[in-house]
Parts: sequence; C-alpha cells; structure tokens
Amino acid sequence: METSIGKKQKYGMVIDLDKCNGCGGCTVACAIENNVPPALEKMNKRNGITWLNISTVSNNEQFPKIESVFIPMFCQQCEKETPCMTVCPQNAVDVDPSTGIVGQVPQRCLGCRYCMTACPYHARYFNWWDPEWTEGMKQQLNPDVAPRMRGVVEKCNFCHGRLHTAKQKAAAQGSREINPADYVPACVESCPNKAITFGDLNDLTTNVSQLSKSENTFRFLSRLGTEPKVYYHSEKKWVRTMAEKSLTRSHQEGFNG
Amino acid sequence: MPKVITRRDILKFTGGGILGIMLSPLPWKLLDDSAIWTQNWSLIPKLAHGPITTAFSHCTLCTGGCAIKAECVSGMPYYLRGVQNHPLTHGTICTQGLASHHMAHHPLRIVHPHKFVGKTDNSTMVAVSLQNSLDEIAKRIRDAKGSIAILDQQPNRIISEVYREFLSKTENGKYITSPSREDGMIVALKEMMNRPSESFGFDFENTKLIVSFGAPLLDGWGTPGRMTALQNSKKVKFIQIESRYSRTAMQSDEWIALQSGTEKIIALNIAHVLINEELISHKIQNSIVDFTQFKNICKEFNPERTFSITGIDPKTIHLIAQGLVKSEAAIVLSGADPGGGPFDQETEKAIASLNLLIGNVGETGGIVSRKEIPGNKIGYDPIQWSNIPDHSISVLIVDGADSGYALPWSLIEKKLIPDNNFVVSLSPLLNEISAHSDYLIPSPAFLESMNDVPTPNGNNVSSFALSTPLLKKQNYTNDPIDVIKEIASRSNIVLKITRYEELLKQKIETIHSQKRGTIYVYADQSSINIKDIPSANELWTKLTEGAVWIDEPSKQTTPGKIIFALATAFPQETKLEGFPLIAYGWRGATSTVQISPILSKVFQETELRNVNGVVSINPTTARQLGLSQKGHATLSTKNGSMKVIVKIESTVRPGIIEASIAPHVNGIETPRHPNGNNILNLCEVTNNGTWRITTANLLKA
Amino acid sequence: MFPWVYEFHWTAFHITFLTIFFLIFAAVVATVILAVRRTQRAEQLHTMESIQWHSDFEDLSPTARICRHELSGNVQHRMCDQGFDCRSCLVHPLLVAKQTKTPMLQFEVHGFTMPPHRLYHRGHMWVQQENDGTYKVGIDDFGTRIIGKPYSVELPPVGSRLSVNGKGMLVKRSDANIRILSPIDGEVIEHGDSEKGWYLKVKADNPENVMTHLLKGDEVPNWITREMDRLQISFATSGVGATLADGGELVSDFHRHYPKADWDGILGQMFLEA
Amino acid sequence: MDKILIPRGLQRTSFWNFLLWIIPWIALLSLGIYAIYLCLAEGLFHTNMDNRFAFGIWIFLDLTVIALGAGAFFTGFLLYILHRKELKAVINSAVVIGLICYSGAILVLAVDVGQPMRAWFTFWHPNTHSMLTEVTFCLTCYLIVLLIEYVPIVLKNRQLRQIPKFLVFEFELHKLMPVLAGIGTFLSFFHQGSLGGLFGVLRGRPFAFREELGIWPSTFFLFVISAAAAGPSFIMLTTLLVEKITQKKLVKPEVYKFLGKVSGTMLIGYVLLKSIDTLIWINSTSPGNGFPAFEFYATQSFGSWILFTEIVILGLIPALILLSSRLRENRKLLFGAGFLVCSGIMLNRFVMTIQTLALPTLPFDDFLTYSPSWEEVATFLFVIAYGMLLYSFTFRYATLFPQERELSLLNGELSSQEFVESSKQKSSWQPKFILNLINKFASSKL
Repeated sequence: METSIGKKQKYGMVIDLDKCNGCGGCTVACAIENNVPPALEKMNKRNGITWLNISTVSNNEQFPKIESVFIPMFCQQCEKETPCMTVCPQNAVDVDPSTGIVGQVPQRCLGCRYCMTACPYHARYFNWWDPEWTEGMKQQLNPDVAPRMRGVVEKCNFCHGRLHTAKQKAAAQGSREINPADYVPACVESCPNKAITFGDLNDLTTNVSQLSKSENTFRFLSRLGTEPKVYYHSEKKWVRTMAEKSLTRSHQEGFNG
Repeated sequence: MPKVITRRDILKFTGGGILGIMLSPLPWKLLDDSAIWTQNWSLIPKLAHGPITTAFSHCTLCTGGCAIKAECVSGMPYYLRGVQNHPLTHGTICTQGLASHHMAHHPLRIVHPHKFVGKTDNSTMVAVSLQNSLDEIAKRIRDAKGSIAILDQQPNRIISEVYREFLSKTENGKYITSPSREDGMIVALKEMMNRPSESFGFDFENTKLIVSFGAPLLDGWGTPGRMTALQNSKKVKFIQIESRYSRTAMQSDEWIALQSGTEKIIALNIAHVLINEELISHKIQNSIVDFTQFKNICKEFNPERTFSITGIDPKTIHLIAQGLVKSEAAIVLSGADPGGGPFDQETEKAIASLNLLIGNVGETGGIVSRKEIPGNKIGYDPIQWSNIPDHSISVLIVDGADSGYALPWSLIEKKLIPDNNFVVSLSPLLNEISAHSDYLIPSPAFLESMNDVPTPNGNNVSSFALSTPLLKKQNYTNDPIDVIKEIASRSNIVLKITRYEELLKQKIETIHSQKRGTIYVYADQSSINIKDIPSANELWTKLTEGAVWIDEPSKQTTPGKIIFALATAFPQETKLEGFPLIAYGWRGATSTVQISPILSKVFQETELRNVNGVVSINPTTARQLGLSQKGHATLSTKNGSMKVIVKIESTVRPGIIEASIAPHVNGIETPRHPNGNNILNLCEVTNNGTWRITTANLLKA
Repeated sequence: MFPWVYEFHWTAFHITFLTIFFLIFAAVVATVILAVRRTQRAEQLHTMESIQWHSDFEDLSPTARICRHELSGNVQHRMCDQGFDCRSCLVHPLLVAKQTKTPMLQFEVHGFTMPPHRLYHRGHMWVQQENDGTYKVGIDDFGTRIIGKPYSVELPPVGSRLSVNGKGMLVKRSDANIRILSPIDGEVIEHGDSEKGWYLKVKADNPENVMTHLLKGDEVPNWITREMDRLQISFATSGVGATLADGGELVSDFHRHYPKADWDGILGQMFLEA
Repeated sequence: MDKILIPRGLQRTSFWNFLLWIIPWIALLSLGIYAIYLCLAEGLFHTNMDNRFAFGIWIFLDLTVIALGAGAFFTGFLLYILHRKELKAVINSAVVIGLICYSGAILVLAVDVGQPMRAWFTFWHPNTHSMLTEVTFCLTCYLIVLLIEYVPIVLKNRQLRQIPKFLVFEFELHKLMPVLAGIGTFLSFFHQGSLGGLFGVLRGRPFAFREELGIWPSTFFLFVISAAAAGPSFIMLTTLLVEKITQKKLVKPEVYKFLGKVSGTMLIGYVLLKSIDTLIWINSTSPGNGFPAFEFYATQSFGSWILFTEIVILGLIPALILLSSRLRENRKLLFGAGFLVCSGIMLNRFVMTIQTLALPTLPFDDFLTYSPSWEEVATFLFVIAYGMLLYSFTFRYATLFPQERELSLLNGELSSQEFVESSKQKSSWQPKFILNLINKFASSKL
C-alpha cells in the first residue's frame, strides 16, 4: 500500500492545441508505456483501446478557409463528483487524495461498463478482446504495468507506473518529495512539439498551474461542474468557441465533426 | 446404526454435507481463486523480470538518424525515448521511432530464405536454403542480358559503398536510390550550379522564412526533431504551398492552397514577380548564364494568366516574392508528400531557380554546402528512376525493407525486362516489394545488427553515428553485406571487402584521423572535441555506447556560374475525364519500412491517419457523386480499380480525390491480402518517374 | 468490505446500506427457517395430516365445499371454512340449535343405497357404531359405484392411527390412485379384505364426539344430489359429455360405461383430493 | 403420458402437442446458449457494443423486462398487504412471470459484464454511492424472494404434494407469504428506483441527468411508479395470451378489469409526475448544465415526437381508457390500453438507455448509431425461450390460475346444458345446483 508522503498534490495538464500536429506520438507512447495491446483486425475507433485518443476538429468554413485542430482526449481526471468513481459498484475506480489522480483497478473491475456511460469524455476503454501481442512483443512489455485482461475497463491514469517508480526512487534517496523531473507521463515526454505541460496544479510556481490560469485556457464540458484537471489552450478564438458550444454544431456540420 | 437407509437419512446426509462444506474454507477459497484466476489466466502475458538498464542507439527506420534511449528489462528494450538535448534531434523521436523495437517481432517477419513460385498475384512462398538461393542469384547475374541494379533505401551508408563497388564491377550496373524526398530540389540545384559532387544542406536554424512547395516539413521531414524544434522556436515563418491541407499546411503560418500539378506555374510566377519588380540583384543576374532566356519564359507566367489556372490571388504571390527578398534569410523548398511521389525535374528546377534568384546559396540561413563524412567514397552515382530506360533491368536487388508504399511496383516493373527479370529482396519482413520479388533473403531486423547512421538528409553539417544493436541477432538472418559478398564471389566478382565491422572501424579511424568536429556523448550529455579523443578505439567505444559525431561547418562559397536550362512553356489547359487523384502518405509509414503493430493506435483506433483504401473528398464532391460518409465506393483508374471507403472532409479541395497510401489496416496483414490492394498500384507512373496526378473515378459501390 | 481490504473506510452510507441489506437478507432467511421449523413441529405433533387436509381443502372447488346446513336447507348459502370438521366450527352449534325440521329418513337416494343408520363423511365413507362401542368404516354406495372394481385396496394396518380427514384407505386402479379420507379419529383394530368387504374397525379416541361432523338424516339425499351434480360437471368438463341418467336409471358401474372419461380427475374431485 | 404430473381436473393438451410446442423454444434456447457461450468464452467482441455505446440492447431489454416483471411485486403487495383478494386469481402467474423476468435479466447481465466471475466483488467491496450496487443487492435479494415464492407453486404439483413434508412446508410458507410480499415490495421499490437512478445520476450525460430528490434523482421515483403501472398491464396481457393460446378461460373478467384499473391509476400518476419532471428538466436541469434541451431532439431519428409519444400516446391516452369503468368494459379497449402502457414503458426505457448513449456530449462528438449483433439478439431470445419454457412447464404441471377449474365449466357449458335438459325428463333428481352455476357464469360478461 502506498502511503502519501509529503504535501498534497493535484496533478494536471495543459495541452496547447496550437502546438499539436496530430502526429500520434503520445497515443503510441502511451500504449507502449501502459502495455496496451496493438489493434486486431476488427478493431476501430469505437472499440479499440487508446487511452489517449486524438480527434480532428475543424471550423465551419469551406475549403480553403478551413482550419483544423487536433484534440487529444483522455481521462480528464475530474476532481469533483468524479462521474466514473461514484457509479462504480465495487470501488474499482478510486481517486487518490494525495495526487488527485483517478485510478482504475482492473483487477477489481467487473466489466459492467457503467463508468463508461457515465464518462462524458468517452475516455474509458473496455477490453472487448483478449489482449494480444506477438510472442516477441510480449518480452517487450513494460515490467511496471500489469496488462489488463479481457472484460475490464481501463483508462489513462497519468502513467501511474511512473509515479510509483518516482516514489520508490524518492524513498530510496530518503526524500519525502518526488523530483518532478522523475515523474513525467509518457505522452508529455513523447510530444515532439512539447504541447503538453504537466505538473502540480496546487503548486503556484509550476508552469502548469500558471498556464491553467491563462486567459486562453479552457476545459471541455467544465459547465458540468466536475472540475477536470486537464486543460486545453489555444490562441485561436474559434477553437475556444467550439469548445464552449454544445451539440448543435456537430449536427449541422455532419461531416467529420 | 440403523439397518435400513431411509430417505430421511439421505436428506440429512446431503443437508449436513452441504452445510459442512459451506462452513469449510473450500468454497470461499474456490470463489476467491476464481477471481484471482481471471487476473492471471494464460491469456495475459507474464511480465519480464530482471534488472532495468538503459541503452543508447539510433533509429534506422528512415534516414533521419534519431538517437534513442532505451529502457531495457533483462537487456530487452521496452520503452524508447529521445536523447535529451541531442544537438540534431533535440530529444525527439517520431511516432514510428517510438515503436521501432517492435519491428523485430513484426508478424510479417521472415525467418527463412524464400522463393516465390507462380505469378505475382497468386504466387506461393517456398522455403529454400540459403546456399541454393545464393547460387541461383549468382547464376541469374552471370546470365543477365540487361543491367544489374541495386535499389538502396538509405544511401551514404558503408554498405552503400559496397553496393556501388559491386555494381562498378558488373557490366552496366545501376545504383538506384529511392526517390529522395528531402533533397529532390538539391539535385536540380546542383545540376544548375554544375557542382555534382558537393553535398548541400539547409541552414534552417538561421533562416527567417521557409517557402515550401509541398514538403512535409512538419510531418517527419528530415530529422523530425530538428523541424519541430525549429517550429517551436517561432523564429521562422513557414509558408506552405500545397494542394492538400496536410499536417504541414495545418501547422504553417500560411497555407497557399494550390491546384495540384501547378507548383511549377506558381514557382515561375514568383520568379516572374521577382524579375518584374526588379528584386534580383545585378550580381545574381550576371551569374546566371541564361537569365534572358529565363526572363522570357517567366513572362508567360504573369499573374493574370496564372491566376486563371491556379486561382491564387496575385497579391499573395506578390507578398511571397517580397517576403523572399525582404526577409534576412529565406529558403524555398520542394519535396512532395512521400506517398505522392517526387516532382518532375522541370518543377524541381523551377523551384530551385527561386533559391538562386534570391541568392541564398552559400549564405547564412540559406542552402549551404557541407563537408562530406571523412572517408566517404564518391563515384558511381545513383541514377534517377526517370533516367533508367524501360525494360532494361535483368536483376534487381532491393536492399532493406522498402514497404512499397512510396514506390509503386508498377514503376519498378516498367524498368524490368518483361518475363525475364529477377528480383531479390533483402528484407527482414514480408512487405509490398519483397512480396513481388523472386527471392527473399531475410536480413536482420531493426536494432538487431550494427549499422552506421550517416548524415540525415537536409542537414547543414555532416554527422555520423552507430546504430548499436539492442536486440539479439537471429541466426536465420543474413547481413546484406555478407549476401553481396557471397553473390560476388559466386559471380566471379572480386570485392575488396572484409568484415562489416572492419569497414565500420576503418570509417571511424578515418574520422578520428581527420580531427574534425565534436562528439556528443549521450550518457553524460557532454560534448567532446574529436581532437581530445586519444584513439580511434576510444571513439569507437564512445560511438557504440551512444554518441554522435558532428562535423564542423564548411566554409561557404558562392554559387558561381549558373545555367538554368529551363524550357518550360505555359501549359495548355486540358479537360480531365474524371477527378484528379492525389495520393498521399505519411513520412515513415509510407517511406522505407513497415510499421509496428502498435501504430494501429494511430491508424485504426484514432483514425488520425487514414489507412490504405480510404479516399477523402469534399462534401460538394460527395453530393455530386452521391456518396455518403464512410460509405463504400469503387475507385478506378486506367490501371484498375479497387474498393475504397469514402471519408467526407471539408479540408479536401472540391473536385479532387485524396487517397491515402498509409499501411494496410493495422500494418500486419499480408501485402497480397485481397482487400489490401495498394492504391499506389492505381496511380499512373509517368516517364518522369512520378505518379503525382492520376485521373480517377469514384463510383458508389 | 473490511477495513483492511483496499484502504476501506466506513461511512454512514455503508453502515445504513449494509444494515438494511443484511436485515432484509436475515428476514428472508428467517422466514424460510420459520417455515421449516413449523414443518418439523407439525411432524412432531402429528398434525401433518390435518395440515395436509387443510391445504387440500383450500384448493377444493367451491362446489365441493358447501356447508352441511345449506344441504339441510337451514341456510341459503354457506361455504364450509373448517375443513368439514364441524367439531371446531363455532357456527355449527348455533345452526343445529336453529334446526326445526324433523329429519326425513330415506334408504335410497337416486338409486344409491344410503342406509339412514349410517353416518356419512364428505369423502364418501360411512361410519356405523357397532355394539361393542367400536366403529365400522367403509366406502359408501356412491363411492363404490364410481370406483368400480378396484385393482387393489391398501388398508392401514391394525394398530395404526386414523385422524379425521387424514388418509383412510388407498384404492388403486389401473388409471388412478385414490386416497380415501378417514371419517373419524381412532385406532384401527380390525379390517376387512376383498371377501369380507373393505371395511375398517376403529376404536374411537373420543367416543362422545366421534360423529358430530358426519352427515346424517336429510342432509344425505341433498348431499348426494349435489354430488351427482359435481359428478356430472366432472364428466362434462372432462369432455366425455356423458349423461349419468341412462333411461331413467343410474348406471351401476360408471367406470365400465365410460372408460374414456378422465377417471383420475373425476375420482380425485369426488374423493376430495386436490 | 405425463398425466400423473398434471393437476387433477385441469385439461391440458396431449404430451405430443406439448412437445411440438416446446421444441421450437428449445431450439431457440440452444441458439441462445451458443451465443452466450461465444460471449463468455471468447469475449464481448461478439456484440456490437463499443466504448461509446457501452450499453446496448441487453441493458435496454433488461430494464424493460424488469419493469414488466414488476407485476410480481405489485400484485403481491396488493394481495397480501392491501388484501385485494381478486388478485389471488393471477398471483401465481405473476410470480412466475416475475421470476422469469428477473432471473432472465440477471442471466443476461451475467453475460453482459466482462468478468462475471467477479460479480461477487460487489458484495465484498461495495460502493454504496453507486446505483448499480443498490440494484445488485436488491436484485439478488428479490430473486431469492421470488424463488421462495415460486417454491409453493412447484410443491403443489400433484406428485410433489404427495410428500407430506413438502405440502406442509408449502402451507407454512404460504402463511408467511405476506412477510415475503412485504420484503419483495420493499426491494422492488428500491431496485426499480435504482434502475431509474442509474441514468438519472449520470452527471456526464445531460440528457439523462435529473435533479435529486433526497438522495435519489427524480428518475428513481418515475421508474418505481411506471413499473407499478406496467406490471399489472403486463399480467393482463400475458394472461390473455395464455388464454388465447390454450383456448381456455383462466380468470374472471373482473380480474382483468381490476388489473386495468390499478394500471390506469398508477399510470395517470406517472404521466403527471413525468410531465412535471420533463418540464423541470427542459427549463432548468438541462440548460443548467449548458445543454439546451431542444438540442437533444435536433437529430433526425430522435425528434421531439418521441417525447410526445411517450407521454401522451403511450401514457395519457391508455391512462384515461383504463380509468373509465365504461371503457374498461370494452375488451378491445382494455387490452389495447394495456398494450399501450407496456409499449410506453418500453419506449421510456429505450429513451433512457439507447438515446442517452446515442447523443453526443463533447462539442465534436458525432451522433452515434448502434445495431445489435446476432449474438446479442440470440442471448435475449434465450431469455424469451427460457421464459416460455418455464411458464409452459409451470402452467402444465402446476396450478397457475386457481379459477381455471371453475371456469372450465364455461367450456363444458353446452354439453352440461344438454345434459340438464335430458336429465330433467329422465332422471328422478333435479340438477338445480348446476343450473344455478351455469346461469351465474353465463350472465357475467367477459
């Protein structure tokens, strides 16, 4: 059992949408780090497992005035009334009070998928298939992260394995605090454009807490009142307007909304 | 004890038994075990245990030369990341590079030499012995009526030199490299300046404006980390002139959406504005031998006339021309999306001419000459596909693992002698091109063997590094160098080569002896001047343990005499019988290699990149054709037809069809999968060696 | 659920929720256990047969459950709710007291021989007091005729106990087994056989109150009329559509005449077996 | 052949006819078993559900089936607690239907969850804030109650009742039935409610999210009342169906009318509350979460007609029919209204599950569609087939309708009358009683 050492943290992210070029590096790094198996032939956007899924969203203009933006979407780590946590019948979702990270316990998950219907961000993924790797790739799995079995739900946990390693390292050095440089989620690390800023939102000196308070920083569906800890940033007005809109837009557009 | 067992006794016994069992730990233990079993059943792989170590190497999936830092468990890499503060990559590796350690375990890995029996479309693979294969290859080389050719994916490596030596000793040997993406324009430039044996690179770090004609600069071009660092620095303005709203177009400061195929017109239109507005210095005008002739050609490409074809506002052209001259340093680049094929030589020349007109060659922030890696032999230059006569190649040896996603088989086929050709593939994987070959000899997979990493394309200074193996070499693999050696000895060709490692050591000795440049050591992130390294052996050790040698910049010289030798007339408008089909891909996924199955996350599960067999059209085009989102359709060209899925996107220009040449659905299907038909095969390959535009039709299926 | 499992913390919610759940579960289990206990007690107190009869009685068709006082014309409509045991009926003594008519004795009812010195049980058994104070018990003429020629009859062994409405005899036929209800409480001291006729001789437990609940007098003809009705309904509903009256005379052996009838159902109904 | 098992005095079709009737259901059952095997042994990829449509036809039909099965608890409540003796005629049937609906729903749920072997975890570390925990606890308990209630029906089988202990146990258990009915009512109240709460608490799904009343969202109460309205209607319809199939009269017309009246009373209350709830949702809850309610109906397939149909056509109209004693007299109107009630509840459950999931939440989401795979349909058909078989066997070998024996007179009416006519002249006894009986039944309209 982990004991919370040191001060209370509130890990969060700010994603600069203007910097994201949709290369998919974060998605792939995330899958490798967290032992997410590659897709089988039948898998697609709706039934595959990408803890970090990137959507393409464009403004409502016609070619060539059209503009697109990539939106990486993953567990938004809701702080308040965490929708998935409250609905799980057997406490397989927990929010760590010392880090604010919403965790999923696949070993306890029943696979009822109630949490998936509860999540407005569609950030939860169900193992519809048994995980499959080629024999050799099985040797290349991350030894710090347990692979999940068929029939359970999984999702982004801010690379919990890395937090664990960082804590162990801190403990070995006799420190009560982890070194922020030791705990960087795979997506943050792998982003070639450094579009993702990660850190403690409670610590007012961190980049992430300052960025999160920027004028052009917003959160998706913040009006639901769940206080997500993943922020998005864009200097483009249409992106911010789009994020505030509810549903009509995508209905009107109809194409690749 | 009662003599007769009554029903009552049985009931009592059963009831008591059940109660007893329930009170015992047995059922509860079983219940608990059932849950534990679901967490540990055989369908879930066991994780490796062992010491966690770090190792450095370099990615060889493409020519980008990215340094990688691998986390290993029991010596097996499980997570790759970039090397922090790396001078060339700035700590970045691309999406494919992140998963390059999987490649040795790709489902399409070939573990035995094979020959293909029967016709291409339904041939069967038969395992053969290595000796028999080598004998057969040597025999075909000895008996060859036409030329012997080697297709080299990544030129400038040590093995490339071996290939060239081998070919120089055959009659009519042809050394071919894949259509180069980064330096297509450089080739034209070198020709115009008549400086064929010099290497050029781009001094992006000091430039202020990059005008790119379709080069996927921000989508894996060159060394991806270099380009993203450049973009993040915000010191450079990117103008992308491209028909597609590509990733680069999306991320650029300005996107000029031209009609595909009109790049040359725009380039010459810009040249016209430069000349017309007298923005070209006299010094440059004087250095260009055929300037008057060029001026006359450009007159044809006046804004009014080009506007009617390209639809680009003359004001925009004017601003670009102004920008090129007014900004302190500017570079004009070409290079299409790798799936889309190279430009024809005329276009490359037209684009190259802009650099010469603004005089950025040899200037800071322009196109600069770079010193070669010491010891690199020059000679037996590669030949362009367009310069190879049709039906002239008897034997083709394909090095590495060209996936065939950026090189249509039809282009290769056109150059082979029909019915009497012989293709050998030296590939670790079964892929599009190796599936078309006659013999397939498995080579070591990525990160399985020691390789040299020469200067990435487009770099302004030379560099050299080693790709140290991170994975155990499999005994069924054959280093291409050994294969060539064996073939040579069987075809009575004498090569002056020893072992590959010897060649590498020789190279490093030469680098050490030249006392040029510095090395950047990954483990401690230190830079060491080469002069401070006592011996070549130590340099070898440092390079194998993770370091890169970086040359010093060369002293720049002015271009000298320039001959444009351009003879382009304003094109006639032609009416198309159908829609222009624009093929596109993604650097890495569509260049030289297959991709890791985990890349299915990007292709299949996020639909971030379209898979092969997906065409995108504008909503207006969709209405015109009566097609619906994600509907099925048949895409047909002169070369045939295939079933595709239609994606309707407003980002696509109305009236064109964009077709993705990314891998098959999850990159692990066999290339000859009936549904995995490659869209490239539908593209028309012109005599220029390009397949940029094909006329196609899309019908609802 | 326990504090040491996965950092569990008790909350008021947990306590309320689990308390309710376990209370409910306990209530359900307690109900079942109670039912089992009561069954066991019934077994010990030998009240099983009476409970069984009560259960059967509940399921009887209303046409079979008419109060004897309706038969005698004392009341207009009344259903028996005491399982034909007038001894425990509170209304019965009141109605007896109200009775004014002198009973009219009949030897033969609709062709059935129903001697008036015998008392009749609703399960078609007669009881006759012997001179030695014991009681003789047998199947009445109506019963005998609808049973026809039995395959075999199982009589309770001598020394065994009978209880009112408990099992008296078991008549076995090829197409039906019919248990015939005992009309009185007591101990079997003698029984007949196929030659002497199927009867039981019983030493009553409580001689003062042996026959209160049995039909007598002019209740009997009305009862037989009703039984004829029931029999006819049974025939009708069993789809045979047979009529009991054959040229003015009731047939003596129904069984032989209507072999296709649902005899199992008919006998079950007539002998008050659900 | 199986005559010794059939209750005395009840007419049942021949064994071979019965066999012909059950064979197709057994075939369907086998297909369902195969589909269930595929889902359990190979994984849920056999379904067409996905990460966005995480609940599919199974959850929708489970909710429907449990709502329709509410007849068991509500009839039990009216009979044992409120002493409405009329309902004795259908209580056995209601219990069997309840058992089928609940056990079927739980069975499908066991297939639906990814790791059924861990189902007991809910009891080991329950999250008391989750509606699903409440549902699981109540469903489990209530299924046990239903099984206990089913036991007497089985024990009263002709052969089993020969064993004195069984019959006595049955008798004793029956005496305790009000306790069980009370517990069942309590449990049903909570799980029907929690099933409604399942969706009402989804803060992230503004289409389903409702304000809380106490600790439950309003859908909690709406589900309880709507289930109480649908249950009696469903019993009415199933009984009619059994009557049609077996061509027998099973219950008296008064019973139908009473069921209709009960259903109508509950329904009018439901329609009223549902309308108030909808108005609050449109004007306050939904816009409060930043989603103008009309936007949910902007898509082509799920327009606002669905709301109108649910509340007016399948709510108000049948409620008014069922409440009018004059209209209830009309058999067609009575059963038609019952059918509308059941359809309305089905539509409501559909809207709560499928429509909720189909609607986007993020501004760049698409409207989703989903169609079940054959495995999903077959698994559900398994429940139908299982229900049919359990009901058929129970109907054949146990007494489901206590009035059936009396009412079988009506079937034999003609032959009895003929007999009466003939015996009047020939016999010395006058069948007054049977005449009365026949006249009594003939005069009561059905």
